[in-house]
Amino acid sequence: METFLVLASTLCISMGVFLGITGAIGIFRMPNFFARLHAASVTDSGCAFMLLFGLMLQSGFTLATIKLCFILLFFLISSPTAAHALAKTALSCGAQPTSSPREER
Amino acid sequence: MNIGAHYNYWVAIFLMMTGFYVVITHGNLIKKLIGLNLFTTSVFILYISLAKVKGGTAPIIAPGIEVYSNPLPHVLILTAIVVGVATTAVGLALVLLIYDRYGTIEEDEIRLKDDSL
Amino acid sequence: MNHLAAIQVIIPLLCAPLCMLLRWRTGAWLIATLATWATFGVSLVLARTVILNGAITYDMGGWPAPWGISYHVDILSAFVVLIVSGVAALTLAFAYKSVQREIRPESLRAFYALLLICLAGLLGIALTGDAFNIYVFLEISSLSAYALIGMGQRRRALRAAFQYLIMGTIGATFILIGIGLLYSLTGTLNIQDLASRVEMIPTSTYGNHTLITAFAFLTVGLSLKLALFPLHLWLPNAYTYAPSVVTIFLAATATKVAVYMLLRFSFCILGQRFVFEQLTLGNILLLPSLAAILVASLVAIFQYDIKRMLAYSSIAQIGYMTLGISLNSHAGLSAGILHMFNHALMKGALFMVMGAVAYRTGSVYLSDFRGLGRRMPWTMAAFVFGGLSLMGVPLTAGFISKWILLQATLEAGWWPVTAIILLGSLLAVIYIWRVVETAYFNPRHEIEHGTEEAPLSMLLPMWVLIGANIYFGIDTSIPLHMAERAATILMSGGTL
Amino acid sequence: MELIIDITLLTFLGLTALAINRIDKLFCIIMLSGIYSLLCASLFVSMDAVDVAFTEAAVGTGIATVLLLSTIGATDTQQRSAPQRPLFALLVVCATGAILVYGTMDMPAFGDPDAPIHHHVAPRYLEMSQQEVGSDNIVTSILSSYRGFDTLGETVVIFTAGLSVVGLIGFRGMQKFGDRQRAAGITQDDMGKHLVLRIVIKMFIPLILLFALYVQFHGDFGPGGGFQAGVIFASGFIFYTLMFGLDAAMRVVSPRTLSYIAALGVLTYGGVGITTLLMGGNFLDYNVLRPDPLQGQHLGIFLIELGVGTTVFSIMVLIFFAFSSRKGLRQ
Repeated sequence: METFLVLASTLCISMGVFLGITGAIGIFRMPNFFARLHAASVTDSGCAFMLLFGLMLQSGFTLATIKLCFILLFFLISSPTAAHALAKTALSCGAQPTSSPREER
Repeated sequence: MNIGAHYNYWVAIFLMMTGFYVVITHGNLIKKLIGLNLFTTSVFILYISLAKVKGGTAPIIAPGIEVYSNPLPHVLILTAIVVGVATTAVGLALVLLIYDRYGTIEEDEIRLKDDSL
Repeated sequence: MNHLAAIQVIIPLLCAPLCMLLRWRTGAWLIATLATWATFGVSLVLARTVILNGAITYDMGGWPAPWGISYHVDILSAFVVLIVSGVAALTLAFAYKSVQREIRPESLRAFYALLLICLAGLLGIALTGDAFNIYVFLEISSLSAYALIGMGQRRRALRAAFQYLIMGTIGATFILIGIGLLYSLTGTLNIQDLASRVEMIPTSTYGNHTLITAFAFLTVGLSLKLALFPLHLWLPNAYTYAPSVVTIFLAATATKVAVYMLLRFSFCILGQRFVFEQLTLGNILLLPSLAAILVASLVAIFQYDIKRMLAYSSIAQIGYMTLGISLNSHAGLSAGILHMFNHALMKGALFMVMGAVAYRTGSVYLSDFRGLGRRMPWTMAAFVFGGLSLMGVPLTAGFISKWILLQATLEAGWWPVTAIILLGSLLAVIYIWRVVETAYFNPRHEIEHGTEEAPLSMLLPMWVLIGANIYFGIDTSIPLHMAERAATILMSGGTL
Repeated sequence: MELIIDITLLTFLGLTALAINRIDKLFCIIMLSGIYSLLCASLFVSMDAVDVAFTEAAVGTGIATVLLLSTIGATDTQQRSAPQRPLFALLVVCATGAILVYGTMDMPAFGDPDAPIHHHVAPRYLEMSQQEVGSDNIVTSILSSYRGFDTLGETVVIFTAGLSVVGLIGFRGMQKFGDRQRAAGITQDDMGKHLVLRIVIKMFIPLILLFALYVQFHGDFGPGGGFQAGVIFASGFIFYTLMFGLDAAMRVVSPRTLSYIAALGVLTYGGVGITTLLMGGNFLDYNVLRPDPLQGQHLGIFLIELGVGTTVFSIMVLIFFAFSSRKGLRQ
């Protein structure tokens, strides 16, 4: 059981780190605003989720896990909202979600 | 005297000096204030570095822990952070009013407008 | 009785929020005035106690010295507190009409509250025996000073306040670095404890690097705060464009408290021997002081805004104080400390004249003074007496401190310095004379309005200060006695 | 491991600082300064200063960024002048830095347990504070009891900042905003149109306020206290203002009321001090508040933290109101 938990948590954390790094690369390399926003929200939700879940597995049934749970819940609600607000504002400011490469930066 | 023992202080000094440079050279009032923030925040790093004890933990008493970091600099810096944000707030209020009365927040343009009177 | 040291600071500190709670605007002035007079009363009792019974130590929160913050009131602190609270009391009496004219009515309560907080900050610096507490109160007083200056009527006031904010915060941060380095060496923040532990620091042949750096940062930071010559750039603008009342208060107190901090840090913490023999503070201060006396006086001669002229003269006068310190002798130090007192008297009076003139004419350019000798006889007479004191004419307070300073320089055998002091006084004669000449011998071309003397509430505090200038020029025993005893304490490292 | 984290954070800090120097878009600079504060906070955690980290995160990343953003919203978003006298400045900065590096030569090594600062004053706090003050968090005991007078000063500093803003901008300047908006035909901020945002923020505000209360009353046992709680509570209000507009927020609590609350907060703190004076102790000596000194300490700390919290909350909201009321003044 113990080894399984450690293994699972390592897996989760590595996954989170991977998502984080790809998200960061995405922010730099993606062609337009909406694509970059997509990369950022991958970091925001996926990466954070994986990291926190991994940490929760490690800390067991303690107060820390409950606190992590709250943080996770907060993240799950706030980061999509932030992404939504950004996208909507961009749209209303006239940015068009196209797939054409490299418009304005 | 070895390099490893002081690197933390040196980086803090580097950061301080970057902030100081921003304050001195840049004419934009908001950027000046941000530079000032940078400067003071880096001094906080210096203070907190002083407080660290190798192998210590945060100064909250818990069973089974022997070594704590020094809490006194933490207290001092808490106060200093508050002072910092208060200064920033007053500075920004002045910037707002300066923009109101001069129509710009660039130091040299403000000087020009004053001299032309 | 033993709580006096704490009460001294608490009165203005807690009356400030009270000002904000009132809806009645005159009430704010009333509270502020009562608070400052109460503070002044307490400071008198405090000074008397300290003179008779020696230094007082008061532990805040009941925690003994190196663990808690303790107030340590020796005769130097009591002297500075007396200056600050006395000036504050007179300024507040003067303020009522002037503030009504110069400050927007909706900001009145905030204005008085800020003035009280600034006063509390300055008092706290003078009384506290804890290095970090000095920083906190320094920031309280500076922060309120920035806002007070920014409340001036002209838009340049905002620029001056912002400039002061940047330079003041840099200075304060330098002081913070200095205190941090001292703390890292000794592990304590209490000034007396610091002094005893600094002595024990093992020093190599070049001295302790950290200690020297701490000293350097404290000196530069404090020089910024006290507007020592090359670092004075914030002062002329700040004093010129601030509301009259703020200029009176700050010019008479703020720089003095900065000088006090310099004395406290260099004599009481680092020790006179270390600072003067190893680090040659005397030589470091000498040149800027002399430059301040000469250059600032010269610049003052060419100013047309009289408030600005007096601001430059303040820089020169600060030069006299630091010159006294740089002599590293008992006489020089006493002269410097006494000059803090005398300068507060004369600059307070002179800036009150500026306030009264601004109240009547709207501005204080040289041209506004034409014919004022006849139109505002009492005000201009006060200017003449204050000016005499500034020049250092016998029978005025300014004479005493300059005389002692001259004697001290002769004692040290520094002939050229003596000459420069005299030259500085001569320059003061010139710039004061310009105003006097305009006021009395340069009649106004327009129709004379007869007398439009400043209101009594302004004249009274002004003349109290002028009276003090003359009284302490004739019978100088009390301040001189205090200054000399303070100098003795400082020379012995603050242990008495 | 700690070393790697430390070095990584310090490198990031250095890069951020350099970027702030180079970039001339104020919006980017403000974001970077927020990032800088967050990095600082992480560094503080790695150096065991959790309370400081908490405060830095709440203040540097939260309040300071919000204030800076509302300032550029009302002024200019682009730096337009080139650096002035860069060579002279570089000289000054290098000289200052060199002196400081010289000063570190005789400083104890980083993390050295034998450094003098760990052996003179600090041990008493570590060993005795639980018996003398009774709180697990030593930082809280020092902050509110041993050095309680400094904290009174800190509260006054915040109060001063609020007063300065009131004195400079004025209540009327803040309240005119609503009229101006109505005159311009704007009934609500643009943000109000976001349905998702509205719902989520409505959901979050009570939670934020609850969290602030937790931080306020939990300061004895963990990181936190009046200052952090006040900032978080204020951020709840700032959220509300962003969503429903300044006008609506000022109807909830008017700037004048806020200034009263702030004054009462400072007076609460000072009042505790006066009470101890009247009860025969020194200023802020909580031992005399109750027959049992420990209970007295507890009561005293509770009250002053409350004072700090209310002052900080009201002043932060007040400053935010004042700043955002300037927005659109020129349009």
